Amino acid sequence: MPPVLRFDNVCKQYPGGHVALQDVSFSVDAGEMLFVTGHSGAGKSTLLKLIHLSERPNRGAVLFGERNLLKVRGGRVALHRREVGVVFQDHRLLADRSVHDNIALPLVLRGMRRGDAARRVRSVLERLGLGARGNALPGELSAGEQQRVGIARAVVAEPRLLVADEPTGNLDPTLAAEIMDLFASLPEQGTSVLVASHDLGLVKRMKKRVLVLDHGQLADDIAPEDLADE
Amino acid sequence: MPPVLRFDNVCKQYPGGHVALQDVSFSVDAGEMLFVTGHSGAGKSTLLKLIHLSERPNRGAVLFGERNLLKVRGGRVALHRREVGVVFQDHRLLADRSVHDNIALPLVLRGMRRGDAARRVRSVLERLGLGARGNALPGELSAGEQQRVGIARAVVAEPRLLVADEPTGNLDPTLAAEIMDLFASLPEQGTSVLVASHDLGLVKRMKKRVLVLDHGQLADDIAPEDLADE
Amino acid sequence: MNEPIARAKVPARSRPGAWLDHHAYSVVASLGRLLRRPWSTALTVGVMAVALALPLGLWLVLANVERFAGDVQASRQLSIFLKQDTADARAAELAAELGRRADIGGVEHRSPAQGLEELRERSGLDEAIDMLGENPLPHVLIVTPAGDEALLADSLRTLPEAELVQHDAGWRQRLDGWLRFGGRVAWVLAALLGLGALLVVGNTVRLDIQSRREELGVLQLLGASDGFIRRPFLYLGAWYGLAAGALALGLLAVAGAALRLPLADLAASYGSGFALQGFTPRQALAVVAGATVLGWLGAGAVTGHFLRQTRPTET
Amino acid sequence: MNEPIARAKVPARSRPGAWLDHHAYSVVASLGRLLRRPWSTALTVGVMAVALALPLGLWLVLANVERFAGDVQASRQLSIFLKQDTADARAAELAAELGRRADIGGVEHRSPAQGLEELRERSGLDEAIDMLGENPLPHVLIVTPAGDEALLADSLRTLPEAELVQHDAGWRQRLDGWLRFGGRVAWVLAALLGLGALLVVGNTVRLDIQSRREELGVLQLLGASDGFIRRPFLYLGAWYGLAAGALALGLLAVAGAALRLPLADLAASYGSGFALQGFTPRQALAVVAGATVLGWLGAGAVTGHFLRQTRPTET
Ligand SMILES: Nc1ncnc2c1ncn2[C@@H]1O[C@H](COP(=O)(O)OP(=O)(O)OP(=O)(O)O)[C@@H](O)[C@H]1O
Ligand SMILES: Nc1ncnc2c1ncn2[C@@H]1O[C@H](COP(=O)(O)OP(=O)(O)OP(=O)(O)O)[C@@H](O)[C@H]1O
Ligand SMILES: [Mg+2]
Ligand SMILES: [Mg+2]
Repeated sequence: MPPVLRFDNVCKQYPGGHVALQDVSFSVDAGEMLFVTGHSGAGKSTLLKLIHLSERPNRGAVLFGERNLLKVRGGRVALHRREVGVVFQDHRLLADRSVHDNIALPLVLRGMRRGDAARRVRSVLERLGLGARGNALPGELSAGEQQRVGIARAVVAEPRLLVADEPTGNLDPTLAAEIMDLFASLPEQGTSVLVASHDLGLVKRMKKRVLVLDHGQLADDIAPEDLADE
Repeated sequence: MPPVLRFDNVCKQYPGGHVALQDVSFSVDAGEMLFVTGHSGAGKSTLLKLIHLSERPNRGAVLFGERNLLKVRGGRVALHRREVGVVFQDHRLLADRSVHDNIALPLVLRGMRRGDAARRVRSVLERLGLGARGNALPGELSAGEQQRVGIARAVVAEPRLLVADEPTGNLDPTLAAEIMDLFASLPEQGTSVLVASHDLGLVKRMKKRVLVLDHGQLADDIAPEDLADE
Repeated sequence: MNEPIARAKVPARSRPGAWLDHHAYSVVASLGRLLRRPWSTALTVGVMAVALALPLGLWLVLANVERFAGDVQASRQLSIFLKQDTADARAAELAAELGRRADIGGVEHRSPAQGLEELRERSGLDEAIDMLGENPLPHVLIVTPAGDEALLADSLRTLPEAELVQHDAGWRQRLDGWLRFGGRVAWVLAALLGLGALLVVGNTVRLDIQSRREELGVLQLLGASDGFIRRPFLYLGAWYGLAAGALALGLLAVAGAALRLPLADLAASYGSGFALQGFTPRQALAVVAGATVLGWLGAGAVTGHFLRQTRPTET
Repeated sequence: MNEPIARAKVPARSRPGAWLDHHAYSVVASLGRLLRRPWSTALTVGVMAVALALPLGLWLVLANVERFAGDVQASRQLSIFLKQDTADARAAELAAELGRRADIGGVEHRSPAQGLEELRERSGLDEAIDMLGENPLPHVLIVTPAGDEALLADSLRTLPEAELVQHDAGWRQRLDGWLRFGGRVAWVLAALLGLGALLVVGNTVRLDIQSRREELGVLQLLGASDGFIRRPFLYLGAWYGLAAGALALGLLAVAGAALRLPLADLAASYGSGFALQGFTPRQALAVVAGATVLGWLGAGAVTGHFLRQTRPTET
């Protein structure tokens, strides 16, 4: 099976001149789950943004399956984004739609019938411990609850790839562990998972492959079996 | 010396009917640093919001020094807020002003001369490892950098009380520890510090008093010396 | 917490019905958004309605003036001054003869006495005219042409009894001056007002979009197509236009009511039964439909601009 | 990472100079904000300018019409028709006598020949009049009153040579009808346009604030006073108003230029040298100042509304 995702010598320099990624290469197999860690400003979010086309690399190639993301332009950007579920570091919920409608969005965008979508949204809400908050507006939730809504929205449509940027930054350790278990169960459904996180304790506990970024460079690519040695 | 802050049987119920705080009582001495922890949705942010008057309690009293916050209305709300430094869980930076101008805001609001303010802002930026990013816009920073800007803005004017809501949620462990050290140094200058955080590891390491919220109730009030026993 | 999420399979692409669903949803949702903020909606619709009402009102005024001028034009007549020595009986006979001609719509015979009376009124020299010893005026036949005016005038000039066939040239020149002036004023105003209406519609939708920039950005990140993002705004613009068009008609009706009385007075002083005419139901419908389309197009243009702007990845 | 932060002591309250500083800062910052978004600024200013130009233009038109009517009014004259048997020499003598009276501004003597000429022109009955055997018209003295018109008329009626002293009542009635109608139209339009200008200013600033809601909320949370938050918007509104006022004057100047020619033609056909008059420099200044104040007030009202709305803690 070809890799789901491949970075080939990717460089990203922001307009201001700041180099956020330098010669980054790696690949992610179908059904794999892995972490990206690194200090604040190391380039984790930038790496994820290249995958869902919020940013474009200055050099190198990003391949999603057979698809070269450099060549995805215009209307096909939207189609690509529907295949990638994203948990944003700053949640990005629609303030004037209910929790339920926020989570249903990816399904609506894919043209799912309202009834089917509602049933699926309710099941995800239950699973994330938000069953009672479906009709609330995002502004009426605690930060951790908002983060979980963002996670629900990213997973609800069973994307080919899930990229999650610091998905547990606002969650207490128990909830964080539960979310990680949820992510770890996604590969069974055929979803590959890429999680950026600072929470080294959590990362180590999960025993998955870890990419370590340092000032934009890929400093380490640790296999699960080597993790205990670190 | 009277306490800087006192909660007396405070109850907070949101308009939707959700009870976020129930009969919470505690007091904070001048020059004290303490933590508030609890699960996601326990009411930590709500508690902090009552202190800087983003919300009002339904019952009970919040006292800031001699001042009963129930009686602070109209134009005096702004004056009160200038005495409390706040790190918001969602940063709340002004998107169209530079990092430097964001941090200078509390000083400008207090009528400090631009030159004095600029010098002070630069010193804080250095201290938080953002020396090179003063002219960037918040949107050009990583999430952790934004969080540090929020912290800089909260401490720059040496408020009587600093309330920080999950100030290390987007920071790597090394940075988080540095920020905590910074907070721990503030009481020497006469600033009391109240930090809401999920990061139990960090909280334990700091050896400070800890308030534990559970579904809006004050479940525990742990003195530093008892912390090791937990 | 460990049941599987999946139930219904998520389709890769939209099913055909989804497109229609989203249109229906957008119609209702955009209306809901307007009604949830009644004051700001009223403000926006008010601005648009005034901008629409002004050019429309101007158009109505011009249409009425033209109709009025048309009346006057149609009743423009030829005067045949008969030779001084024409007998009263012959004049009446000639009037009857001419009345039977196909190229003549009607003939009015004005005797010298009647002519003097009219002159008295038109010139305002009543008592001066009373001092005239004898009536110096000839018989006049006032002919309403049925066909071409100039041809008829030529043919009438060949009548042996005709001393003179006359058009009222000075009067015509003066009316033409006023109409030219009115037309120029109308164009200047229409240009200003058309510009105003355009600016208002565009600006309103632009600011509306600007205050929802973030929401649109999120939708784009989730993979919403341009059409999906644009749709609610198109309907929003259409609703604005619809409401503004209807309100503009209402404003014009009120303005018309306020003008009816003084205009009737004025018309009466000219001995005319002229009455202000508003829009026909068909025209009113066209106005509302036009305003709706205008709102839709304005929203489309501005949303398109936004969509082009927020594609930073297209470098 | 462990040097102390403190250097200059932070004052508890603003020093007095800070207030002035912030005003100066707001003036510049708000201008900068406008210039950084030139297109949207142009759009907003354009809308406001059109809304201002229309009532101002109307005002100008009315002022000009009034001035024109005033001209006509002032030249309204009394006609003294002398008795048929008055000799030419006596008529001329009487004209000279009257010309010396204090209550008479001027006297024009029109002989029967001249009168016939005029009648010819006014009635358009040229050739019919040529057929008159002899001139039946009397001498006419056309008197321009220097004081009260009615009193003078009474005194002139006592002249032994006067057959008749006459006002042109029908003509006056007709002009009054037009002026009444014009006044009514003007009021209806001014009401519509005033409403429009108000709505545009309010709506523009409202939407501007709405798109910066979040920013204002953050400032409030940091302890900014209402004045501090309102200030940049007040100056923003003032800048909008200033630019819109200037642009409105420009639009009116262009409109005036477009109307100058046809209006001169029209005036010439009445034998008048009447020319359109624009604003005096003082009036132009007042317009711009007024627009600036309007922008300031509109911004103040809307910002005040926002500030009241976002104090959820005031329950
Ligand atoms: N739009 C931008 N313009 C300029 N520089 C940027 C931009 N976005 C990010 N950067 C810079 O690129 C670097 C990497 O940013 P990135 O957001 O990828 O870091 P990160 O690893 O996600 O950090 P964090 O853990 O704090 O979220 C940072 O130094 C940041 O300042
Ligand atoms: N504006 C609001 N309206 C209604 N309910 C609210 C509102 N704000 C918060 N809540 C509810 O009150 C409870 C406490 O919220 P709060 O933000 O204080 O939690 P928290 O302890 O800060 O959680 P987190 O760690 O996730 O930030 C939550 O269940 C939340 O849903
Ligand atoms: Mg990041
Ligand atoms: Mg919170």
